[in-house]
Amino acid sequence: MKEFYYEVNQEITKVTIQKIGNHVWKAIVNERELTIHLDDRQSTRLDVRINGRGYHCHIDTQGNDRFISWKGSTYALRRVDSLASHVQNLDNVKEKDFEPEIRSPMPGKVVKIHVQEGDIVVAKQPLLILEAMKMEYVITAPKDCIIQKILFHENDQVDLGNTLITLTLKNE
Amino acid sequence: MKEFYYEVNQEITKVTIQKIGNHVWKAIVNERELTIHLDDRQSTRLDVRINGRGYHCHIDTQGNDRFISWKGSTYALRRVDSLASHVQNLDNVKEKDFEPEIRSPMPGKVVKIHVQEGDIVVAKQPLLILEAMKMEYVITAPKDCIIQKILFHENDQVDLGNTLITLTLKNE
Amino acid sequence: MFKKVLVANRGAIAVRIIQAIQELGLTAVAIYSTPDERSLHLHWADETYHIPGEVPQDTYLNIHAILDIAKKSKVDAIHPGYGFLSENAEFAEKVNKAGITFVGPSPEAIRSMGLKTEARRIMQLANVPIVPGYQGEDRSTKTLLDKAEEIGYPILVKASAGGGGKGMKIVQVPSELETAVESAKREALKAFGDDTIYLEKYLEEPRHIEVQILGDHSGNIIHLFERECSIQRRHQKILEEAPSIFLTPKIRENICCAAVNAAKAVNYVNAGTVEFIVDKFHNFYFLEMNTRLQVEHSVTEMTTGVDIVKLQLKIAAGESLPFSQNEILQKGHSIEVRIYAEDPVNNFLPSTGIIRFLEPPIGVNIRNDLGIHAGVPVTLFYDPLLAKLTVFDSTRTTAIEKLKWAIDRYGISGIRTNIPFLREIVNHPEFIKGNTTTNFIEKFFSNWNVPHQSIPDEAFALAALSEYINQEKSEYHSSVDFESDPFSPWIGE
Amino acid sequence: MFKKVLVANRGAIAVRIIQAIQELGLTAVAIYSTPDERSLHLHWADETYHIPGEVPQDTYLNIHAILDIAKKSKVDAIHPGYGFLSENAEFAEKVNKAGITFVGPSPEAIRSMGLKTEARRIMQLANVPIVPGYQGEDRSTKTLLDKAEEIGYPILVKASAGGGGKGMKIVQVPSELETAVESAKREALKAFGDDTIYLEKYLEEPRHIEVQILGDHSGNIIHLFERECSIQRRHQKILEEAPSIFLTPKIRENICCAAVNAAKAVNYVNAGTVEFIVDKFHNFYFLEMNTRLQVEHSVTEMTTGVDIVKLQLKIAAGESLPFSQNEILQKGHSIEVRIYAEDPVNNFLPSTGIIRFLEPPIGVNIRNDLGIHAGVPVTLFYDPLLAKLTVFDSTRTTAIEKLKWAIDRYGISGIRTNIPFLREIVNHPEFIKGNTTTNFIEKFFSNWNVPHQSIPDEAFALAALSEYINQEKSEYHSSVDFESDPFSPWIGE
Repeated sequence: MKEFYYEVNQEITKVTIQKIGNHVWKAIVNERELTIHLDDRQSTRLDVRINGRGYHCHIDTQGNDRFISWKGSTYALRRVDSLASHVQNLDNVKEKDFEPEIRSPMPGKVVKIHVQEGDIVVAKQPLLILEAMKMEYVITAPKDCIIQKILFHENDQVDLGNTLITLTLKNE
Repeated sequence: MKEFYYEVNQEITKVTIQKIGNHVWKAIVNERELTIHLDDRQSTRLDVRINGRGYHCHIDTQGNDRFISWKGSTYALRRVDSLASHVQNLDNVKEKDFEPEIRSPMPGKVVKIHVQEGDIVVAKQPLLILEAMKMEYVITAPKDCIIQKILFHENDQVDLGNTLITLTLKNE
Repeated sequence: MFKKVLVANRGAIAVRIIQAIQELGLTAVAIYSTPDERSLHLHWADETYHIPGEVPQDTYLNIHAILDIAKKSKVDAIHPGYGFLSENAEFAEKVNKAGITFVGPSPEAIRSMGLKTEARRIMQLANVPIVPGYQGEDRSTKTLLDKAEEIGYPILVKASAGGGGKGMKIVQVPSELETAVESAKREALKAFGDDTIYLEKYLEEPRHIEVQILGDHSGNIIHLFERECSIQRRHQKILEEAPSIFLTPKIRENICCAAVNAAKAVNYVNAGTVEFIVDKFHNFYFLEMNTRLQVEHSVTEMTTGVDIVKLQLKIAAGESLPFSQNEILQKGHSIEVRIYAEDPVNNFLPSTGIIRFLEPPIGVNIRNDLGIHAGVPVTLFYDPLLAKLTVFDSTRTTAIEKLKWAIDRYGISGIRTNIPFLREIVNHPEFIKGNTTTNFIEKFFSNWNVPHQSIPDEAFALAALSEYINQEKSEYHSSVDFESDPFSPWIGE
Repeated sequence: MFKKVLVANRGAIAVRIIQAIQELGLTAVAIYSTPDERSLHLHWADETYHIPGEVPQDTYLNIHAILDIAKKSKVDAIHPGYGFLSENAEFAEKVNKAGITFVGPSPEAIRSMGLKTEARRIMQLANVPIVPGYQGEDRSTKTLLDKAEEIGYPILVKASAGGGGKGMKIVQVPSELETAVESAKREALKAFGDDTIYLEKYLEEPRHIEVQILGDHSGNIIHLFERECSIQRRHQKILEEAPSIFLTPKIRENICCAAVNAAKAVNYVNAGTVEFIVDKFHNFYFLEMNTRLQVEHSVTEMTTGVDIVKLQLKIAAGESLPFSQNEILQKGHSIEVRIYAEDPVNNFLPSTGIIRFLEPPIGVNIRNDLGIHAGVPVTLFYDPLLAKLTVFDSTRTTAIEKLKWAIDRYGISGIRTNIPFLREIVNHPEFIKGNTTTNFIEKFFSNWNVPHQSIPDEAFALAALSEYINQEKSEYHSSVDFESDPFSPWIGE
């Protein structure tokens, strides 16, 4: 008997799963009991029967993300360690309404930097322009603030999540 | 360096293959050199670059049969141990022009037996009728011969290759 | 409109009907036999019900079990597809009596057209020409021999309830008649639960041309033009096309008009097909009426733009035909080939196994009707039809170009199929010329063998790469009893 | 006819053109950049040539390298697809000079239509109505501010060489003009190698309606009716349909006639598109002419039955159009949606990764144009368009039904796509009513967030099953360093 937890839209769902035979499992989700026969597993594809009925599914694992393709739709779940740890994470996020750094929302190239370290900028003011797949994306100031550090130069490549600029609130 | 042999239409092709790097092999087929980069392998699917060019292939192994799907077409090869062993096999087959038993050419059901043990039958005479996928298939005598043993009854299920009837040549 | 529809079928046609039901926003209910537990139609259906058993008699022909499921799942309608119970008047009647709509014609129309003898009588009254034959009730060997003599050999022995080539035998000489009758009866009993047979003149060098009919409950009957289905192997259709290049505009008009008259003679409602045999002088004879959807409906859909299955559901729900005859145009050219689980290397015997991979050709104006998926077992219990491949283009020549391209890019493994045979047909000069009579296969492929395929070096290299990796793998893991369980989920790759 | 044709493109359009070349029995030659080593177009081509490099300037825009390959591989013709060099007159000229046929119009037609300013002048002479704007050569900030004031805000800044929304910016107030011009120039330079821009009146609540044109070398020019492409996000088309439900038969005739006149004004040869803006009073204005194939050509192919790409090749080879205008009928309704590698959860930013699996919907009258395959990496170097999904049905209502079905069954993983956004669009009541102006997305989706998806219990259970198996597997193999090499071929499963 094992337990797994998944987060979707900040709600946690618990799944209890138990091996009850050769290639047969029993899972309990939302108080519903599902008997799963695993007929075949080929790469991302799982051929199963759930409560007797056949499905050809795909499961793609990327870090803690799970992409489940079932009956044509792909569902994105996020595996979390337990109910408690996740809720704590969410709380952490909620407490912060100002991030002191701007992270790159995508991989791409810095094509233009409009500001310099020390500049005072107003909310929504364009700070820099990123380019990816031939389209430009403008990164703007989240609030009125002061530019502390700019970590890249024009024409630098950045990855998703790289800190681009650090800031402090103007009224701090 | 390894060597593999494949038979297609009774011709043998030798392949020499050598690992020359991390996920890179060099194969020699028909005096042609192919450098293969293996990018990914998922179940039956192989993503490779052959001499630099990408292909999404499938390889299905069933016993000694190899079904290679490459650029949309599926090719059937048969792996053999070596050039010599196979040629010998072929010779064995050629020597026999009368098989003393009739084997089932498919899995199916015996729906009708027209003959009895001891019967003398002429070439092409219907001996029994097999049924599969709602169609009937008539099994006929290969030559003028005498029925020795009938190994199934009407309504029996048979598998591919099961001996159905043993025979002797009439003039033996 | 209905809320919930049960599909009393399996395979590609069940998948196709489920799509139509779901597009209309309705709930699709599937049934399945035990060997079909992993079949593709279950994957797509909204609700599924198991009918334990293997053979059709216990499952997809099991009227009692199907009606039970229909009542339990509270469906409004049942679509029978083709084959199985689609032309079973008793089933249609029982469905209607249970207060459920049968998606098809009335039981009376099914009955009168389903009995080929009765159908011929009705057509004679409606002045639709028929092929000489014998449909008498005295089916003693002596009488059949006498009647066959009267009609003149060769003779065709056909199942009254039949269709799809099952229970159909050609007899060239009197001595073969009795065996042929016996075999036809057995096949007919298995396939349709009825062993009634009849005799018919076998026309030499004929073409099989059929007309798609649609009728609604307001009495409107229209046609969607013809299909030519002459290319058959052992009376099993292999390749169908629309339009027939053999018909002149005038003959096309006449044959379509005769088909509408035939349908009107039985007040036909829903989709049906009037089949004709056309001789080389353009004389056409009524052959039979199929009171159901047909496998080859896709070529009509591609040339007319009409979705026949969605219309079947709408008509069954009481809607009128949304267009009149003159709004229906036949445009371009469409060809369908049937992918069968038959091994052409092994005399077209059935091939079974688990589909290992499936990558049908994807491209412009290429339609795939699939009854299979990677991982699905193909068993011996049902029809060997796995899938259909249909193409469309503006002319027959360009449609053939496209079909060749598509056949050459049909990736499938795990079982043997007739694809190498289909490739040879569409490349045959007589097919390209349009010399497609019903004895096309006998004439041009009687001693046919699968041609030697030229294998690219890359295929050999890939096979060797695969051996290399597998050997390395087994050496690497030699200390672990890694592959002792062939069904172990982690050695699936 | 040619023997060998080079496709100077990548992605779904390269795959589609390769199919057309191969159907005609010709050899298809592909080129590829370094990040595209594993791309799908290589898989299908007959011959492939590598152009080392990543960014378009070094690869798919590298005229010198492409011409070298064309000569080395001895091709008769080059098909440029759309984007990249498809509207580059210099390229067309150099191709022709090398004795190779450019599959497209003359360099002169490309040049005059490609320069939007010149195009507007020609249209004015041909009495085709145009939108007010400024195309002068004095592009100083002061002049542009003055001209913008004359035309009246809002103003559109557009790249002269542009297309596809690249280098296009809306300016609401004078203070935004300079930044917008600068940004448009940068984008234009990147995308087209030319940073010339111009100004245009921005019409509010307009529709984008375009007419497909085909011309041959004998001077025949016909149209294949219109497409409506109003639904755009940041000037990037998302959903296109044919016919436009907004046009009356009379306006359709007028707009198609204007398009033919526009094409005749430049002696247009091969496939092209005349784009119009249509206001709510059915006034239409010439916007630009695209002298190439367009992404959305599939909806025209489905409603007319014409294979535009095969015809492009035939026309380029000197064949005349095989039909006259009155043989072209617009039948039924077709809708295309574009599948982009954009994450709607993350403000539609580009998503990259390796496609892990791909199972596009297969069904009746559903067309997939795919530029991807399981195993193919999606990089940041090129356009985020991965694939197109096109449906056909007899009416707009039933086509929308089918499109909903198909979008709900689009299986893809490995990267994020705009599929959740497409689903919301086709389910939006204003889309269903046909209120599709070019500000549809701004109006109805300005504060849109991906809706919370209801997840079936089965998906959770399958995820848990997968964890269970993986844990068991790693326990089982704990003694072997089984997964130390993430690229080890035998842990691919």
